Amino acid sequence: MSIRVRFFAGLRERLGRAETEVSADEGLTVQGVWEMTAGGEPLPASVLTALNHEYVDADRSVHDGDEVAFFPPVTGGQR
Amino acid sequence: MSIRVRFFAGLRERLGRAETEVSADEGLTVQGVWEMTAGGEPLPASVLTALNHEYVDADRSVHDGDEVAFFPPVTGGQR
Amino acid sequence: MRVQICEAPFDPWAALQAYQEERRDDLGSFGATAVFVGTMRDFNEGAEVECMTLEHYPGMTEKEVARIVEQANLRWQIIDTLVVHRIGDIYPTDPIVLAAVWSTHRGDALDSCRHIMEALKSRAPFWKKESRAGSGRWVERNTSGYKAS
Amino acid sequence: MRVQICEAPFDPWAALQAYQEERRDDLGSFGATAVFVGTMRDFNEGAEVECMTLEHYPGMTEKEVARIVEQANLRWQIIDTLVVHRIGDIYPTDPIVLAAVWSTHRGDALDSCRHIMEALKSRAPFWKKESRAGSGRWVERNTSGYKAS
Repeated sequence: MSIRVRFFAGLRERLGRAETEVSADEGLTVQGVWEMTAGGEPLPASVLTALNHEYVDADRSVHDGDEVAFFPPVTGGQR
Repeated sequence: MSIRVRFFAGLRERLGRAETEVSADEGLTVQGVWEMTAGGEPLPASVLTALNHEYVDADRSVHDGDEVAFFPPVTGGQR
Repeated sequence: MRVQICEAPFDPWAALQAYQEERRDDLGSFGATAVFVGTMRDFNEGAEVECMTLEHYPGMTEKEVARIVEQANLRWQIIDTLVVHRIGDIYPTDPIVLAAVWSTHRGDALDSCRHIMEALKSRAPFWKKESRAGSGRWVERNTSGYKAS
Repeated sequence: MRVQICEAPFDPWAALQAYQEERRDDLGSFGATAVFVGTMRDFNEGAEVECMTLEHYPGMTEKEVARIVEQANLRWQIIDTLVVHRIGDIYPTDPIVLAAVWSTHRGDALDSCRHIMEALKSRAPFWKKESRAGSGRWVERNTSGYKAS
């Protein structure tokens, strides 16, 4: 199966990539996607995870055609 | 001394007057002004009293040149 | 601070735009604006209100609204405030009251705007007479237009 | 309900005026409008911020803001809602976010507007990078512009 992976903001700059694709067998989790794409760094507790444009926990399974996103804490709304 | 007296809204319509003047000796209270101008009716508990554009209790003394106002509960702000 | 009692219909968004433009230099580094607009509804306890008339006490009303705003200034950090209140004959969909607070902080703007609205309702000398089917009655509790809660 | 993510500067008062005019028939008998506008301040922890850049997640951001508004609709009696959020390069005094709620009741309008602002801050995918003296840094907590409390 094929998964689209996206990174945003400071995380995107730190990893040096905005987006990538991974191919894997069924059974992969969001956490597993991170491990395949983030260059060996463990998933930081502060990083938020989304699956198909919705917040999910990192233990959620992914499926063919899914879009997974990793990003830092949000700072929207105001300030 | 001379006191200007004003009535508003439903109270003005019920008493049939918007405004009057009373002449009296010093020592008169807002309550006393009501008794001199409202045709014998006791001051209703719901009526609000103001002296020189500020809310006061009815036992406040009035002085020459003062403006006393009587009016129903307010319904401003919204709706 | 501006307190405006107005006899003609007003557009709250145009009033805000004009006021903010006019005060651009004084508003300084505000970060938060909280606004409340009360508009005349046309349903009141089931019967259709065709028109209402708001009476005020010229002289006292302006002072009492200013006192309300000044007290809010003591309690919250406020940069500027605009209050506009209609009087006279008001028809359904007419704006009745606008309260706007400019502040550095979101919480101060929201809390003080709400407080000013509560205080206007309970303390500002305005009286409402509703007309329906040709007859008028004075409203002595806050029941209509938009509901208080 | 409208959720608008916009790259160009916007005038919140003009946006409100236009939206209310456009929705005139749908807004029905609203009596209360509560509005919050967040504006970019130019002071952040003492250092002057010259510009900030707001990044979003196209697709998810719009959906998440819509979810926030839909959840507010379940909890409060709301007639309509407008949320406008800037992205891109933002300069001091630029409006950043507008949240407006039209309701029958004053309490519903004020409470839901505040809730939407809180939820935008904690859940909507926006990220802020501040520039000062030519260097940029990502802000990972809500600290600047206007303060959260």
